[in-house]
Amino acid sequence: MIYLLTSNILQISPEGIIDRYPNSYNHFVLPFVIGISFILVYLFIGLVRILYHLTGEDRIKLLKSLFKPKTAWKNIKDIFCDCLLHTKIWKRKPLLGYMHSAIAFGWFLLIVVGHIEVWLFAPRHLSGLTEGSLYYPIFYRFFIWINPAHETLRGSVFFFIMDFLLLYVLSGIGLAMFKRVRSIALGMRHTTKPSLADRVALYSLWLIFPLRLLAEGFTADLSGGGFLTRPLNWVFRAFFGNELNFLPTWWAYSICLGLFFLAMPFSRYMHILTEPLLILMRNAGLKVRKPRKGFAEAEIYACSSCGLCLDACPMNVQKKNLKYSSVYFIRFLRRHNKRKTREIADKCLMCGKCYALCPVGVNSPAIRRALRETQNNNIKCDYSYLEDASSKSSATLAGKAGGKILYFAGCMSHLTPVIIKSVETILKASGQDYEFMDRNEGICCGRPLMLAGRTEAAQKTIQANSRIIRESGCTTLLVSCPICLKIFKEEYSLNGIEVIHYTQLVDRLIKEGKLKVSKSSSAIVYHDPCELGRGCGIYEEPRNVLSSVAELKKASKERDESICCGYSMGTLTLDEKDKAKIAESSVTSLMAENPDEIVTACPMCYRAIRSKAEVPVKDFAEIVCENIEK
Amino acid sequence: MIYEGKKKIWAEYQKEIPEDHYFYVRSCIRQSFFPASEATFLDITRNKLGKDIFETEHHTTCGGIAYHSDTIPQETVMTIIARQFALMHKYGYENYVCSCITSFGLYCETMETWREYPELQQKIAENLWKSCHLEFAKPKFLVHASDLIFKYRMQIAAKSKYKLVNKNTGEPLRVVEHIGCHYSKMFPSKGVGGAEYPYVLVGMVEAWGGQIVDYPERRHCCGFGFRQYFIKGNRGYSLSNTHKKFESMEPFKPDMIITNCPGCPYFLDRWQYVIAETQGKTYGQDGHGIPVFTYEEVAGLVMGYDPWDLGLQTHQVSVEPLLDKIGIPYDPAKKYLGKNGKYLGEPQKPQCLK
Amino acid sequence: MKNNILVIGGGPAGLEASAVLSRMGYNVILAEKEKRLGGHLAKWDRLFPDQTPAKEVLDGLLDGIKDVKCFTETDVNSINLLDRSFNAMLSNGITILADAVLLASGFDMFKAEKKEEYGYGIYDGVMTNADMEQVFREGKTFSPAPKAIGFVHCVGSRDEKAGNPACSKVCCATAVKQAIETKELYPEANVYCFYMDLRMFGRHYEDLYLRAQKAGIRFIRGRVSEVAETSEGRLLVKAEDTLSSRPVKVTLDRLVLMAGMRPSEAGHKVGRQLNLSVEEDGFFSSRDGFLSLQKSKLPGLFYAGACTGPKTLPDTFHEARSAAMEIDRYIKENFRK
Amino acid sequence: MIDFGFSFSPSSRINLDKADKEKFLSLAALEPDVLKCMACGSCSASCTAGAFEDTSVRKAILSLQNGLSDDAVKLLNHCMLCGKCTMVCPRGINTRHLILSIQKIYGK
Repeated sequence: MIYLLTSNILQISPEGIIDRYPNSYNHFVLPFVIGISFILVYLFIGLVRILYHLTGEDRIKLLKSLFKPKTAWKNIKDIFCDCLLHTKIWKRKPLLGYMHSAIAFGWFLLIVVGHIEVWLFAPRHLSGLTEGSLYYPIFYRFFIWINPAHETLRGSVFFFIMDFLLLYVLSGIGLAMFKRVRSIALGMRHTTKPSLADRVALYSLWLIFPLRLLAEGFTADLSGGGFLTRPLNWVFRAFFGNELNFLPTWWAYSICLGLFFLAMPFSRYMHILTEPLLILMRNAGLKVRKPRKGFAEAEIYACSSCGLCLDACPMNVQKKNLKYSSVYFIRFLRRHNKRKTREIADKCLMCGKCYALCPVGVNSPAIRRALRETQNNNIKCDYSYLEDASSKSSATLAGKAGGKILYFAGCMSHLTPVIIKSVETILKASGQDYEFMDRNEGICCGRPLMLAGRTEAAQKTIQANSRIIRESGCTTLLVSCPICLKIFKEEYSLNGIEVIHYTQLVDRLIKEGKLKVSKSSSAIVYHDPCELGRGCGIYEEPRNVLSSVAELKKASKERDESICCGYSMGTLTLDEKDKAKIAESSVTSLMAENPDEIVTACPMCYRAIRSKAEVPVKDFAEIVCENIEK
Repeated sequence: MIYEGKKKIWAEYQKEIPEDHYFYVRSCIRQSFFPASEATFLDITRNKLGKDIFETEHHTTCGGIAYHSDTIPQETVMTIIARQFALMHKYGYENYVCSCITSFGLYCETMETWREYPELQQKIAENLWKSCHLEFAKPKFLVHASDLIFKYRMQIAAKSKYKLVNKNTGEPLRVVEHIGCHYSKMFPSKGVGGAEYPYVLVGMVEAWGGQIVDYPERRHCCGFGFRQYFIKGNRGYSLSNTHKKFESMEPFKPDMIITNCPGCPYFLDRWQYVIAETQGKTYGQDGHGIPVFTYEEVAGLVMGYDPWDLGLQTHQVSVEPLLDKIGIPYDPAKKYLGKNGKYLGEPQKPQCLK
Repeated sequence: MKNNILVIGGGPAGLEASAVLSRMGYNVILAEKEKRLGGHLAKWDRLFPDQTPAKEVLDGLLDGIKDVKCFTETDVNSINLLDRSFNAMLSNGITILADAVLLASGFDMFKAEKKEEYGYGIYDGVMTNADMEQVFREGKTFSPAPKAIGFVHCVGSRDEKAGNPACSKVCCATAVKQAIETKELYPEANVYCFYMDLRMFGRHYEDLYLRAQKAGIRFIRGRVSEVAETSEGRLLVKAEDTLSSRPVKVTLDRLVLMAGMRPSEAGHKVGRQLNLSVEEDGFFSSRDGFLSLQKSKLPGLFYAGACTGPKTLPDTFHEARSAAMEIDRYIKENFRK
Repeated sequence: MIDFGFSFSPSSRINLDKADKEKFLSLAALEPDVLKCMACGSCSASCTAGAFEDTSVRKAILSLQNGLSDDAVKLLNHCMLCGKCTMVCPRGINTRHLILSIQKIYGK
């Protein structure tokens, strides 16, 4: 070591900062350089692949979005909030949010501030690869020697900042280690089982920062250090004397970094690098078209495998169903396991809770649907009869609904006549003029076909219904089934005809004073149907109305965390027993505050919850009807 | 197949058939379909067995074809039948034997109807008197001609020259029996052996040395069905019926078919030709068909009648291979000569059916 | 003095009633025409719905009649009502003066050969439910293993032409049970049940039905119309699949006819001597259909079991026990004042 | 061949001997529910597509058991997968997935 200090190649910089090595190189940087090179090449190839698999239209969309100021700003904001600060996790589970942001944001700042430090104190080393700009800023503390006599306040500030950031990251790592042992403390009942690559990357990641602390501690007397590294240096000195053999710790630090980068593409940590891309693509308005290529690939690699979806998934009320969770779905997709991905895709209820709660925003329901599409879209069927049916309906309705509300009950509402009857009563009581589109026979909205991946077939029913609706001359399409609502809003082009759910209509009628309701003393709880809440974002309107007709209690999980009733049309293979279990857990959540009645606003939820609840279950319209002031 | 089980059933369906003194009525269509059958019946019963079988040229159709084709009402057909019975009574007979199964079924149906509705019988008697001035009467015994041959089967066997046996192997011939639907399906007790396993033809075949073949579609109609055949557009149904029967009997490799109805032998015989010429399928050996006979023809054959005197040349399916099998001599040169020895002319050879 | 009670019929009803009566302290005399006690139960292998071995039930019954005088292979030659008691002469020469008589003459199985079109006694492969039970009981197997087996419900039941328009109540469950057992023995075989209506009314019966369905037994809603023999000696069975509204045919190796319940001939013989009235279906008529089910029009003569119509075994046991109670009440009211 | 102006009428009889058992077993392995149908007809009665065209899960299952797979596929050809039949089935048969599987296994 002394040799190094006294070697004749020492140079003195203006501030007394001296490069300790010729060419600023030491062999220990190799593992890191290999790792970082590998990941950069991998990233480049991956990016090209994803862009290649996008449709031309999507590529242009993406490109344009990058230059649209509004989207660009949103991109920056989202990347900052989601990738670095993890605000989504913060909101739900603060401790878990802190852990993630400590590691991500802390590390990000370490890199940024480290580069700034180099830029300020040794700018030469950022000028090109030959100057070691790939690794120099990472191992800055190794390569420099600072004459203590020349230490400046500016340098000390950086020493402090860097040590503080390191502490920040270390606190995150500490939490992460604790989480491995006791996940529930951080608010997670289930965590994912890590794969081999995950473990390698995970342990490397855990080691990187303690090793950095050690390494920088060893060199703190030469390179300077802050409140962490300098005392550490004194401690080492007290134990080992002057002969500090610090090279092995730098090797270890570099190896861990290298290992981490090498394992990264095969591990969950790929999400760190993919998530920004996902944000760009999502903000550009791209949709999943194929289950494994293009946008979906970005989604798949953006999954952090954090396992928050395990607790979110309503199926997981039974442990045996854990394997159907999104995180495993995506893992199997990454591994191209067709059999398992198909099985999982078919099982899913498509309730969307995993998507709603996903910190990265991986739209796995969309990927599942895309996968189902590959299986089911090409089934040959004959929907030619729909044209006839649609022209017949059009003929009977034509003009009649001019300027009025057109009520579409949908297939399922016909199994719950109480909904239809109550909706009609409300419409009449509030003096609304309306026509009933499917009183006798109707065409399915197409959402169940869509959910089953039969997109083309769905288009046929969409066309047929669109024609009836458009030709009826109505101004508003009223639906009582959230499943219908979702597809009417998303897939139909109805020339400006407003599509509303009856909860929205009732809310509006009350606000406009057209419908007067009185408040009963009954305590009720509202179940958010998946397609209405998470699907269409309608949470407030039903609550506004319900709190004016009864005392509204809370469920233990509600709004976007509401538990699916289990009878969603989304699932293709879930069996009756599993459905019943899910319905039970949904009811348990609803009964948290012991309400007198349960209210929901979906024909299927109504039937499902009714079959399991011990208190009366009412439809939204039904309870409104009961409380109309006469 | 448990033979004893069938015997038990046969024992339950015994029909009283008087030995002698019958009033005989012919079938409308048999004389043209199988011209020698009725003549053979009369020859065997009268001349060979010495029975009293009376026949009058004054009897008419029973009206069955028109009735089953929905062209005349039941009251009309009953009056026609009452006239037939009146003729029997007029000539001093009380046993009535008819050659036709349709007639037999209709007579049974009419008698049952009269029994159930005496006022209807009264009305028919009045009709009869008004239209023909004949006295209403009912036969004491009503039998079908095949019942009589069944009754005389042992006497015929005693006088037989040939047996229904393959002379080369000594094995009994495998015979499919086909009973006309109206023989016992409507009134099982009116048929010998009932409806499920009628014994009337089985008894003859057994008595004459043959072996009966039971095949799955043995109960099935030949396909005549009146309306099904008379209207060309419906004829496919008739053909399909026969086809189904042949497909079902084929694996049993029958040597011949014996029938007791006017329509059945005709359709079983002629449709084999149509099936062969449209489908290229034949059911007998070496591209031949399965020969189809009336019970009188079979009785005639075993008693040593000349095949051409029995009218076998009018069959569509050639009978020569079977005659060879039994060992009945025939003169091919005389096949197309009429009774008077004059050449009748030869039909065109089918393309497929040998 | 112990009162004499004559029980006619040693089937489940007679045995159970005798056991209860003898426990009550009566002197019970039981007459059974067959060589062995147990009636049809003794000829059965396993019972629906849970496949309890019939032998277990029978042994339980026989355990209860240790103090009963049993005469097997014994007919009631004559019986008449004296002043208050019945005088019965048995075929073994014994004369009995009984204060009460329990008629538990049960049922005869419908003679399947009467349904000529099914070919029982004509075709080798056609058998009845009782034959099938015997096969099971003796542990015999069909060889070669059948490829297809059919069960015909309602043979001689719900059939006016066969003289019985009524339902025999137990055949559906028996058919489904035997179908399951057959499928278990010959898993490769196609098993068909031809039914008109499935009357799975009892507890656990529906489970039995579902079990059969899951085992792959095919239920065809239609009555078999005719059976014929193919050239290989198999059975060609025809029916209508009424759910498809189309005729159906299938070749089977075995056809099991679910022969229904007919009134017992031996029971009728006793009934005629006492002038007991029978209803249109041929079974004895109770004094009324609700409160006096076990009573006949004669004081002192009681009914139990299938002599008053088709019954399941549990029904029969209920009747036997309630008949014993009725008899006890009758004796106490009339003989012990 | 001679044209007589008439020909065979097709038989309407179902021949169970000719039903494709293997294929049905493979369906039953995938969809054990197919064996549970008790032909109550609720599915057909509530069918949305059935209001317009002959559509019936009950009849389709029966047709498959009878070896008439073309009929079965035809009977499901107009299905919109709306799920009403699943909702009303008393035996809890997952009719929607069953329909998809039948269409995949037996469809052309």
